Amino acid sequence: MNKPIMEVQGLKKHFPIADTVPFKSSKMAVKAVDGIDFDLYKGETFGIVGESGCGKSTLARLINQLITPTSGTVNFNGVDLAKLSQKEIRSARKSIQMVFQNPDASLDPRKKIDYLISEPLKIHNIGTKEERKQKVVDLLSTVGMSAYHAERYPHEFSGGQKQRINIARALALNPDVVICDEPVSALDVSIQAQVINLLKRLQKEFDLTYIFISHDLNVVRYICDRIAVMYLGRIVEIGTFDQIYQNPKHPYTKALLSAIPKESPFDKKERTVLNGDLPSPVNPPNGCHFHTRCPFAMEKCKQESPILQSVNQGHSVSCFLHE
Amino acid sequence: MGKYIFRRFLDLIPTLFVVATIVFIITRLIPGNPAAVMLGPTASVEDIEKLTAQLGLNDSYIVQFLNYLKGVIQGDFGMSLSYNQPVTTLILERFPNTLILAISALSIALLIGIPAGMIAASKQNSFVDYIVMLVSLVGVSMPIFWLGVMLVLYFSVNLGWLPATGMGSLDDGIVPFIKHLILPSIALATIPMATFARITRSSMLEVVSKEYIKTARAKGVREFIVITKHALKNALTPILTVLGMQVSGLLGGAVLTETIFSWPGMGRLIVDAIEKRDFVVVQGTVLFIAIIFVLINLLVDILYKVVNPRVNYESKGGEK
Amino acid sequence: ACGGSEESTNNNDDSTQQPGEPREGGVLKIGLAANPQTLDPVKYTGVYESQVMRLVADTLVVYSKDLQEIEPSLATEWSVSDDLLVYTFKLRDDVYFQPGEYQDGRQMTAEDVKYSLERSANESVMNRLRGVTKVEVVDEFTVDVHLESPNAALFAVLTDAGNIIVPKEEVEGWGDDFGANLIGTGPFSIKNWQRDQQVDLERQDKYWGQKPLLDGVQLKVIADTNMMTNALRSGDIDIAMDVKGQNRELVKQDDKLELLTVPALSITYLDLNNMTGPTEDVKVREAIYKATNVDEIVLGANQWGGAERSYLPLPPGSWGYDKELEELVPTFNPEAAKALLTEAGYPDGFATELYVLESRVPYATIFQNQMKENLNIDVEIKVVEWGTYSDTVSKGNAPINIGGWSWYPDPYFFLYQLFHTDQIDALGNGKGYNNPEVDKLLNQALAETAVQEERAELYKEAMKLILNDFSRIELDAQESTAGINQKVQGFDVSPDNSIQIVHPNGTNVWLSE
Amino acid sequence: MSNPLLDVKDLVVQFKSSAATVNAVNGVNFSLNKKETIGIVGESGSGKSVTATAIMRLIPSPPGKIADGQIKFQDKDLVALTDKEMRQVRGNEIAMIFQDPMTSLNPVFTVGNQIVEAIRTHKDISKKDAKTEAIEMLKVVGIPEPTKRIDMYPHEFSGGMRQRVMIAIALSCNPKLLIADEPTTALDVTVQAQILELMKDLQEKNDTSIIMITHDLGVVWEMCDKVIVMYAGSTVESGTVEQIYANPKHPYTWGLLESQITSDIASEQELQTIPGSPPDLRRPVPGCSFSSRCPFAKDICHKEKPEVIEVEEGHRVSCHFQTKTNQLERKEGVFVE
Amino acid sequence: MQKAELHIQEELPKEAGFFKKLLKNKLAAIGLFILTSMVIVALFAPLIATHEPNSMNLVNTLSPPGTDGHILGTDNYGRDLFSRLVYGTQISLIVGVSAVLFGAVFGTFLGLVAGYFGGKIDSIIMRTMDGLFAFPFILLAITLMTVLGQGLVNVIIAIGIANIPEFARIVRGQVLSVKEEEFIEVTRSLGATHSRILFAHVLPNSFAPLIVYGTMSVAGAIISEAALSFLGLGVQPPTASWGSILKDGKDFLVLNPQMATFSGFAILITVLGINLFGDGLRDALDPKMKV
Ligand SMILES: Nc1ncnc2c1ncn2[C@@H]1O[C@H](COP(=O)(O)OP(=O)(O)OP(=O)(O)O)[C@@H](O)[C@H]1O
Ligand SMILES: Nc1ncnc2c1ncn2[C@@H]1O[C@H](COP(=O)(O)OP(=O)(O)OP(=O)(O)O)[C@@H](O)[C@H]1O
Ligand SMILES: [Mg+2]
Ligand SMILES: [Mg+2]
Repeated sequence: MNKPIMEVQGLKKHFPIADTVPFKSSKMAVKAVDGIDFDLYKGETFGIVGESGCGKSTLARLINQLITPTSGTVNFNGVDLAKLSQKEIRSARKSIQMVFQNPDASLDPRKKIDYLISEPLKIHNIGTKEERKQKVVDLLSTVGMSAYHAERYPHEFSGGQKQRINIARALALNPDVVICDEPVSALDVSIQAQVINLLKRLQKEFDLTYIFISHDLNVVRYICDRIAVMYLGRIVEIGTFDQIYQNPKHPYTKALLSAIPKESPFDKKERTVLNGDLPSPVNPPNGCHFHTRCPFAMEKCKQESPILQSVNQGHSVSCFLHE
Repeated sequence: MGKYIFRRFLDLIPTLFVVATIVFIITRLIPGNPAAVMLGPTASVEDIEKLTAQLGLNDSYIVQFLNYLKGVIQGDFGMSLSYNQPVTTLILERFPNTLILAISALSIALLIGIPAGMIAASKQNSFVDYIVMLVSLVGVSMPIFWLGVMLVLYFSVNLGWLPATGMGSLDDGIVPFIKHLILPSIALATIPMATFARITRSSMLEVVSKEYIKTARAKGVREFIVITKHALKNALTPILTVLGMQVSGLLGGAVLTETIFSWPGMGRLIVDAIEKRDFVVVQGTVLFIAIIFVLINLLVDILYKVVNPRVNYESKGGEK
Repeated sequence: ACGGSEESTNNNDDSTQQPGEPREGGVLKIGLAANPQTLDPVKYTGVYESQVMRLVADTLVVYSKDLQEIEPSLATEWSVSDDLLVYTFKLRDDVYFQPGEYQDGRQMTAEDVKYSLERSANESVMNRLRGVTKVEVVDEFTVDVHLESPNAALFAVLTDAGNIIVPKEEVEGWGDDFGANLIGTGPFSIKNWQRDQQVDLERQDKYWGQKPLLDGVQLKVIADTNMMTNALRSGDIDIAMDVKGQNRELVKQDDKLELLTVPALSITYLDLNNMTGPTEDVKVREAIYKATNVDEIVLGANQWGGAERSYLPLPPGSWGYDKELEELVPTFNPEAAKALLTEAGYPDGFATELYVLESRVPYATIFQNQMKENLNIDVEIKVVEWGTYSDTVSKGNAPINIGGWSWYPDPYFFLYQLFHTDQIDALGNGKGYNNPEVDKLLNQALAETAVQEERAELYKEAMKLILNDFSRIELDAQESTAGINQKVQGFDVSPDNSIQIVHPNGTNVWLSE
Repeated sequence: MSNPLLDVKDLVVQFKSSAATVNAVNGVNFSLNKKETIGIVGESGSGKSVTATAIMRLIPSPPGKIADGQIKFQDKDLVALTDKEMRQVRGNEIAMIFQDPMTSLNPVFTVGNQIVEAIRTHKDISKKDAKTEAIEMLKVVGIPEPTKRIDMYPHEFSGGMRQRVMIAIALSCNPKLLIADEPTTALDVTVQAQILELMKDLQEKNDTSIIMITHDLGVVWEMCDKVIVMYAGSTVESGTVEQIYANPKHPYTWGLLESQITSDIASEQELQTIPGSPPDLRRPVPGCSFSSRCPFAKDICHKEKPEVIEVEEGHRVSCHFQTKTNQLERKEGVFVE
Repeated sequence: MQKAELHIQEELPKEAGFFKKLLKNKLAAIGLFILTSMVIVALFAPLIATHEPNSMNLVNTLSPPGTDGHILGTDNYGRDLFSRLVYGTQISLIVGVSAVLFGAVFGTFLGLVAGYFGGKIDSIIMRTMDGLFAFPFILLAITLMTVLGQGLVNVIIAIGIANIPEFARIVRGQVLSVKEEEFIEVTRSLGATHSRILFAHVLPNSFAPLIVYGTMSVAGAIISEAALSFLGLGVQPPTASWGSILKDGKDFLVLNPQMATFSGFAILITVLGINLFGDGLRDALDPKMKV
């Protein structure tokens, strides 16, 4: 875990808004991702957690070059992905696969499952027809589905089944990096366990690297080596899972952890809910984005933006409390 | 969007240049000397030669073309060879007539076609659906000259309710004016109506199985609203396309209908001009129509965006 | 020989004039088959335009009803100098122009005649006053028309709508727009012209002739011939000109309507290319003529009547027509034809093309069928529109074409343009007929005498030669027809297709209701 | 106890295709009282969403149809209602949050428009008031800057935000019964907590009953009074949350509970799963549908359908191992008699 | 990854394939039946026709159906109407279907590319289409006639070209919404080339209006063929086509309607067949439609 397989630097994505109404345009933008840096090391699972709408999915798309960043770079194996030609980027995508958050919308409604799962193989010219067919069956079974499902269309599946199809498709190419955007949220716990076991096994076998976006903090804790906590388009804390779970530094991380749901009906713990108005990415608050809801906010927090600073080996936080 | 619209206006310039060039070439390419054609069968050799010279058709093509372009840039489409009038005047005389007929026919087509398509879709494979289908197909299979004559035979000759031909004038009052409008509008409306009905039906069928329709129903929204609002707006894209095409088609002039009903519109102007080899009018009208088409399609493109906010004209597929 | 024969006589005098006094008032609605584009006499080209122009303005002289004689109109009397170069016309002194933008209805004088005729001679696109060098004003109501060389057809030309008398002020005042604002001396003036739609004419109170009975005339443009009849049947119009085909039957069957017919000055023919291709050989042409069953073609193309077989390149209504010449026309004889063709070196026939306008396709189709059957000639029909047709034919590129011709009763207007070598590059003689003797006769008939009988003799000689060369096949002579509503009184259909409503020849149409 | 608010009996939903019939729901039974929350958990693809959709009578037909069973809601059998009567029920009395927030929102209307419509369908108020209310709703579900967001389109929202819009739509009707199909999967835990809080408040205020379909057992423990466990189209076990958690009776339930990732599982440890895959729903299984994956399965399990047994008050299970007299118990992952 | 079982334990009837689905659709089957019959009529015209289609009988013109063994009567040259309609099937089917296919293939391609790539490419293609659409059909036809000459292929080209802009528009409109769907983005993330995305995903999802419009256009194409013949471009007399019979018949519409009626009916039936088939095709392509 020395040389990063991927380096993300200063990544920003601002979506201009109010373009939806003709003749009306404004300079406003949704600052979905607003300056993100991190390194990704080979063979690790890098977790991203954070408030819904804080830019996780956008970040995932940026990494894969599906959307052009407003600024910033993504280096993959030392190459700036943005500088690659169309052709090169296509083959780079073979190594970076993605499971999208939206299992339903991610499947072409007019194609059968076997087509969809074997499509990446066809795209990259892998295997014969027969081999691909076998591969589809294998992949289906690894995600807990059966061969007969291959003959059906997406709308005939439940949400969880679609999610598994998406996972199967992303794994088809034996990629180096898999970006998983909420890959297991639609799955029941036993399938979830099955898929997570699989991901872990594949990781061991092929030295895969995962970027794992999830809201389920237990899952993240279980599967991730390092975790980044995002808030309003920025990373507020980053560290190993132990560091984050045992010793959270940022007030937002703390709030998040304290909101993990009960583990049994007999659990008496009360979840803490964050107070204060939710800020918007269109108009993020000055200074530290979190100060409006932070119980420890100081005057300084309203004026200046803290930067991500190392507090420990591999553990960085962007908060004035920890300068 | 504002920038996009501006750019589309700029597109007009190369479009028109290319169209102007092509019409010019084509008109010189096809057989028929305007002078000979205009003077008719009994013209003598000398007459033809004289007129040819008078019309400036002895100049080299390059000179003719440059003169023509110069005129167009100055907004002057030239002087008709056969009418002895500026082309602009001719167009401005006829275009309003075409517009009236087009609007009236399109209204009929839309008001009947779209609801029919919607009903057919919501009752897929029912009797109503089949009837709509059959009627639409009869509509497109019926040539206008046939339908037009039949309408006149029945409503004018037999029943005497409506005038057989002509446009009538608003000076004679609104009622006779509308009476003149009815038959040509119906004849002209059949094909668009049938197309609207079929396209609407198919497009609606694509939409009604979508999840968000389920959501709308789950909200308890009345089925009528579900269909007319939620489903229709999503189904509107191809309907808009067809609408744009039909408007373009009709504004370019409906030759057959105009001929049958003696409607003084663009279509007859153009066809007369082509037959008479009145190149100046042909060039002028084609350019004029090209401008209209570009504008209509701009409007359609704006409407696409209004109807479906996700539409993006600048990005490639799958890029955001 | 055809179904319409029982109707083909001009019988309107007995049937339309119902008992009753002519009644004043009303607007007569007439269908016009095409849209007039300009009414400027030096610019007009179409018969539809002349139909309107004649109602608005007058010429010096007019044809009689049967087109056999020249009658006075604006000119009351005339004389010809002995050298045939100067024609002197005496004008009426009671003629006033319609009031217009640039004059208020002043009297017409010799100056106007001079202006109008010289304008025509110099500017007319169709050169409708060819050979006129100048017009001299002798006194206020007398003019001399000077010719370059003798031209026996001058009177015919003077009846042309291109030679109507118009006031200078209006012509110059309107400039290019005069064509849209014609002012003349006629019984009606233009009240309103909606382009492509209709022309409204109103009665001219100061008209010099008999007072028009109608308040006005409305000419409605109806381009589709079937719709023209429908409009007549539905009462949209009172007179439909040029009723053809099945529509004749429809008009006849309708109690409220009546079909008027008169043999017209209009013939249909099939040109064989005299210059190139197999038909260059006169034997081949004769063979084709003999193998053509003209009667069958005429019948098939005019199922509802409206035409008679023709034999000569002149309409029977022309004074140059001579029945005796019909003998010279070959009779249908396929065997003889076949033999001739073999003799000419085409025992197995050949392939050729026939150019034809859409309206004459039936002639072509039947001809094609006969050629295949009788001579094994493969005729490929090319239906083309007018521009392509005129271009192909006048350039001599059509091996065969079917055309039609209608003009003044003077044989000059048929024979000269159809057969003179001069006209080889024009549509009329696109077939390339070339016979110096014929040329000579045609020239003589024009320039050497103005006496009708002498001229007729010369034309007869020319036609003999022409028939001998089998340069083309005569098909039929058309009728001029009109469908009218029975309330229209006093209307005659004219052989030249002009619309006569109030006319120096005595016509004054009125409406009975 | 008075009549239950909702009583689902032997519900069967089928999807027909050219080749076969899918029995997506094949005998679902449960009942729900006023102000009660019931959780539906179970295998992905076991028919939870279909059951919910069936209650709304929104199964796409063709190919689907409610083939059998009863859905009693306030003494009406929803299965028997006419379309028009059913419309009165939808939104008004029963509201549903659909599982897939992306495809469930109409892409061509602003989210505001869609919420306003829901409000105005059931409340006779002006557009303006409805909009104010809609903004309020958005605020309540935690969408920042609702006045701006209300005029935006679904595709401009993140997954979690769309889900919250769906929730706002459902809640805006103040229904008697709220069916929430995976309402919080796309939400981070703090927002999730907030939304669940919101649902509880609503329940307090309007005596709403809730059907909560979720994979997040934590949510079940927190929200629900009762739970039903579904497998391959039928309910295999039902009871109060305490009963199901502390004393699950069906082997599938055991598997489910054991697969849960809890805070005490170390990363190195492999997760427990239920091996095998669920039966093909196009093929009726003669015996217990879980038998092919059940570690305890005996002969009879493959041959006969187990009956539903009430093992204790309100705790029902359908398993051959569970009879009134002879019951299996889960203890440390093994079973004892 | 462990190998999974390929075979399914016991064979369930296989999901109906595309063609089976198509045939199971009753209406589509009727459509296919009509079309097949038409093709058979066209192929075996000499066997089916009762008379030589071009043989004239000028004394027995426009006779009503049933006269003298003329099933549908005779035309204005006394030719057997039934036989002419039978022979006309060849031309009309070929022209109707090929011209629409010609327009559809080119139009679809241009529309796909324009809508999908957007920006400049869209502008260039669509403005060209606007320009092309602005040319009057007659002018286009005369030009083609001049440049290419007569002949059936040129008729098809002329009508086809005139159809291109419409298809391009329809497809582009559809593509504009389809390309924003998430699965397109997903396919891109797999490394798919644009052409793959276009043809494998965008096109199938844009098909429905194309089919509807295409099947409807066939009627127009059949009728247009006749309109071209008088510009010298279409098939020339005496060759029979439905369009030309219909057009000739219009002059005898009132007293002898058989020519216009029967030829119009033939067109209607064909168009009905094609549309039924098209609807079936659409349904078969739509996985949500179960038969
Ligand atoms: N339109 C359809 N045609 C055929 N089968 C269908 C259809 N819709 C759903 N099914 C099947 O019905 C079964 C139940 O689906 P349902 O959506 O209810 O599952 P679920 O329990 O909600 O799963 P998840 O938790 O994954 O959402 C699935 O096996 C699915 O394949
Ligand atoms: N195409 C777009 N146009 C405008 N705004 C957008 C667009 N896509 C995303 N956004 C905005 O960007 C922000 C981040 O969205 P993103 O989908 O990345 O969030 P997320 O972290 O994945 O949230 P969730 O956990 O809810 O999925 C949101 O405020 C969203 O509204
Ligand atoms: Mg997301
Ligand atoms: Mg579900």
